[in-house]
Amino acid sequence: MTKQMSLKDAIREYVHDGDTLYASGFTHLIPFAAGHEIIRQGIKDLVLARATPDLIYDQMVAAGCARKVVFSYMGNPGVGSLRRVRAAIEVGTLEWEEYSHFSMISRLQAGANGLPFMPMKATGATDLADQNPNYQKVNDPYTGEAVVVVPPLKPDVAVVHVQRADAEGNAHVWGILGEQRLAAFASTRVILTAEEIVDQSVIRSDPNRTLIPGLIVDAVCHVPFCAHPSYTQGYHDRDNKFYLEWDQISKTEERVGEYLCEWVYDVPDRAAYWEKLGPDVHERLAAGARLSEPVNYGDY
Amino acid sequence: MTKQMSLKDAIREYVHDGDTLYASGFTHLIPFAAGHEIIRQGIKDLVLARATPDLIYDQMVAAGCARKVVFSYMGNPGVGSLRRVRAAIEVGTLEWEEYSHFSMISRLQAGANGLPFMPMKATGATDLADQNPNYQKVNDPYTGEAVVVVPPLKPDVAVVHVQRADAEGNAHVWGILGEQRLAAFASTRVILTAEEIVDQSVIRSDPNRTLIPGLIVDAVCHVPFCAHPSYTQGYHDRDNKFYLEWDQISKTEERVGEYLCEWVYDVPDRAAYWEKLGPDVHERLAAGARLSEPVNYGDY
Amino acid sequence: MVDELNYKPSELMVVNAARLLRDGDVVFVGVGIPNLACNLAMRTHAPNLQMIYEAGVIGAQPSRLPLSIGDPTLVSGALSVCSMYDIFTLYLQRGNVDVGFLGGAQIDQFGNINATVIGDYKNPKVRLPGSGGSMEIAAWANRCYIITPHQKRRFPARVDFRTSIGFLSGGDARKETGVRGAGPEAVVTNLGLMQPNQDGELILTALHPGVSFDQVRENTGWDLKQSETCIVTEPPKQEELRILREELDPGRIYI
Amino acid sequence: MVDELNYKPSELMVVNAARLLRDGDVVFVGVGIPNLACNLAMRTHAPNLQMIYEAGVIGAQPSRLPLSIGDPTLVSGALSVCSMYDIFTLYLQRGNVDVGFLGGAQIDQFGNINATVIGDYKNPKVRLPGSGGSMEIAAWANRCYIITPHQKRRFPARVDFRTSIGFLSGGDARKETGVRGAGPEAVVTNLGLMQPNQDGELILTALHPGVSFDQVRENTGWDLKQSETCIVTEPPKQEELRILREELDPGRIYI
Repeated sequence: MTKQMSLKDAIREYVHDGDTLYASGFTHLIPFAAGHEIIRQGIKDLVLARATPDLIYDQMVAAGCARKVVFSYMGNPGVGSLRRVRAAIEVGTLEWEEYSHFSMISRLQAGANGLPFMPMKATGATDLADQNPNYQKVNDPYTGEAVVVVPPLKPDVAVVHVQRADAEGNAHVWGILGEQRLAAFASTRVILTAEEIVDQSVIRSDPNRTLIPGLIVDAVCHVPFCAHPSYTQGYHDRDNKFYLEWDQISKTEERVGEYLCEWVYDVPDRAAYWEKLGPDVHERLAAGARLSEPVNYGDY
Repeated sequence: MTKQMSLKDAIREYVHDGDTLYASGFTHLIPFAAGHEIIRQGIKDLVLARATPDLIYDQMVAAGCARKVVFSYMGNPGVGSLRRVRAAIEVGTLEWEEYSHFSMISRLQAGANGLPFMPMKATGATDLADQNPNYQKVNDPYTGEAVVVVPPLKPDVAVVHVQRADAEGNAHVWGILGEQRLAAFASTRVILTAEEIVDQSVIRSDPNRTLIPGLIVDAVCHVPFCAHPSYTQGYHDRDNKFYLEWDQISKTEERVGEYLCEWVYDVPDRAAYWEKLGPDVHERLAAGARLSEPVNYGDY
Repeated sequence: MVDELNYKPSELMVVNAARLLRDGDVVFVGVGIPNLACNLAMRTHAPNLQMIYEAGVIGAQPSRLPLSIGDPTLVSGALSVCSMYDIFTLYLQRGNVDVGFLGGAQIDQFGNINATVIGDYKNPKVRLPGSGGSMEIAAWANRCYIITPHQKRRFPARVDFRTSIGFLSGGDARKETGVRGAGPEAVVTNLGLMQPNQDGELILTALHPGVSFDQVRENTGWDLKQSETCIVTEPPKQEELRILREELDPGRIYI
Repeated sequence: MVDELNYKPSELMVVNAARLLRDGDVVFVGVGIPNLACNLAMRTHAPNLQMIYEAGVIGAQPSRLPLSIGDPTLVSGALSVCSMYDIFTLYLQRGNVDVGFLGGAQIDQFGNINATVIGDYKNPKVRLPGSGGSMEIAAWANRCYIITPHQKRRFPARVDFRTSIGFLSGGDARKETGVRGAGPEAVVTNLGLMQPNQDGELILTALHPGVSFDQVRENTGWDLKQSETCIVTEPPKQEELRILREELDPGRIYI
């Protein structure tokens, strides 16, 4: 049963004002096209959860989509500060809830696995736990020691970008996996964006590569180059140049406003955005070929 | 740094009397050759842990290698009873420690992940927990409810069969994954048996397929057909006929003794065992070809 | 041509189990009879049924009938394969499974199942295989079905050991444990169907054609009640039997 | 030819950090200076060093210097890639990591690090990026190294916020928390090396050539002590500088 639809329709149907959203991807596969569509549709009061808010949430916060961020590392990776989120926190216009990477991902693990909480080994660093009441302790029945736990995170909706999927949402993912799979299983609704929509026979040729099954997916959207300026392993490179440029753009609200007008509001969809980037960028970000050796599943 | 050695040397060096052993594989990839080598070397007093003891532990128990079994389903899959383990339990000559599948695997998950314990959702079935003090409860700090937990399982040694590995122990695994990866990470020592030893470039062509990294592996043994009568996806089929035959053989100690003489003690290694099975069996178990579609990692 | 009046008890059970499945159900399934029931449902009224195997396989397209739950034919051409921990957590514990199938040596008046031991646990008279995944399936699948021949020794008033949960001692006992699933919805036997009443007690809700209530009572270990709305099941249809015999189990391994 | 008397502070830090690494170490590493130190060690005295990236990459063979920790060049040709939960559990929490690298806006007298906030947490004066993985790396790697320029504002007596653990307030305080790793083993700066004494207090254990103890004291926010066995580090060797400049960072991005 096909679940294919446009990204515009998927966002309209599955992302609502006030939702907790997890747009997943650790550096890799960040679904910028979905973020831009959410900005265009003027969705408000979102709780934006991501281990690394990255530029996608910096832009969504600047555009006024967010009520709160939930994160574990608020930086522009390899560059420096995430200026719009940081400014909003410093002036007090944005709520925030903060974790370490591992406790953030443990919350997703608990959410995806259906567990009441996840325990963690002691880290000895208690200042953050003192500020965030979601950190709790239970008594280890085997040793008598106190063990830190975090509660499940179950976002209302996840957006997950993948390399290839069939029309039912069975998806092959490779490269850096981050929290792709956990975000999908933890969330109530799942929007899948895919670089390629392939025949189901391609998926079935390598079932161990299917990290996200169609049965948990609500919408499948064909969105090539969805991840730019992040990247999709094997399809296009990370636009490091833009990550450096954003550090300049994001210094003032004015320049961010101009950026959003030119690259989000005045652009109908990702195809137009990619076209607008132009052939030089396309060429600079081309991925080249480096294929995996096939494996034999056997004909039984 | 190569870790390649013969299976005989690996068992001699890394499996000791009294060890807790986890010979992993859920129906698939069960390392029978390692079990047979342990029997030949007369190793004693082992604690044999496996979700499904399967024929491999039935044979090892019959050969006198075991002091105790730790399991969650003690059957001959698809056939019926696991007669030697069952008989030893019924007459009281074998200790046992029992779990459900999920609590057994949760113990491995805790062991592999370095966690003090793993919580589980309530099952309402308490008779087994009443018999096994490893089931404990903690108080959920978020709801106030009691949550069942199990402690980590950290075997002394794991034997894990894989399809292909390099000489350092970086291994590609596909097909049914069972508890392969958890058993390796949970254990102090890891013996890897591989259907094929390949050049490291094959492993590096598809890093997402590497479920076990060489850095946790102690010995790499090239043992084609290691898993018979279990199977190796893409290399040979499961010998269902033998699983049915074992149901007959295992009815009496005498017939088991004859089997062990002919197929274990009088056979020097797996190559000789496979040879002895003969061309008809080889042909019956041939896998045929059904290759995965490659993926592009990109040349960055 | 298939003779629809001439069917075996196993065929009768498969057909009636298949009819209980709904289109779109996600089913956690083992080999044998439940597997046949799912495949029959998919080929008749439930084309969108999705099967998940305990071994970690989703959307299998087996080209032969597997002997074991971990057969390689389940993997080649499947939609997805994952680890054992993943299948129990991401699918079952998370609440992504609609239907589970259960079996065991004993099923009692309240649908509790014993697959562990006859006699005392520490000094077993007959040691059975144990829980496997049934402890979790019984608790976490939205609903469960049990398919088993109707024999008095299989249906005692109380099981020797509760491997997996039905309705415990009845009433709200199951609900009070906090388990997520709704519990056994039906027991399909060669004589008819038993289903829980409001108190969680299994009562007779359907007889197969030609079977009398007394016949069922004689083969049940408790004082079996009959539903006021007890029906007679529709006999297996020609098309159902044809699919079963010609497509699903031509070698007659399970039927 | 490389002029070994003429090196930059960044090169000095990389070379001295590399020398602390041991052959066979499994290192949890980020991009930038730590990455260069590992690669330099691999090309000199530690050919069997193994690098793990927080992004889930083991045994990377990057063909270019990555800007971010999640660059695609780290993946193509790597030995293994796994999820974020896996890298933090199977590797770090399980105890498979020998060395972690740490950084932050403030490092105090006992090696505690602040990467979270300057000022009050609820009303931040300067909001920093936060922990990322450093809370766990500091606690679970067998030993840790910190590489940072030597400036008074970076080395206060107490940090405003303890993002990750050093030796807390010293003595047995770290041990009593039950964390598995041994804590910071050295802070490598452009002036010298500080290492914890038995009480967990960072003291000066090495000066780089041409640097005086007073110069270091002036750039440290607490009353810095000097080890009785304080040495002068060997200047970067020609071969070390050549590898750094010609092989590892020819574009001079980090050095």
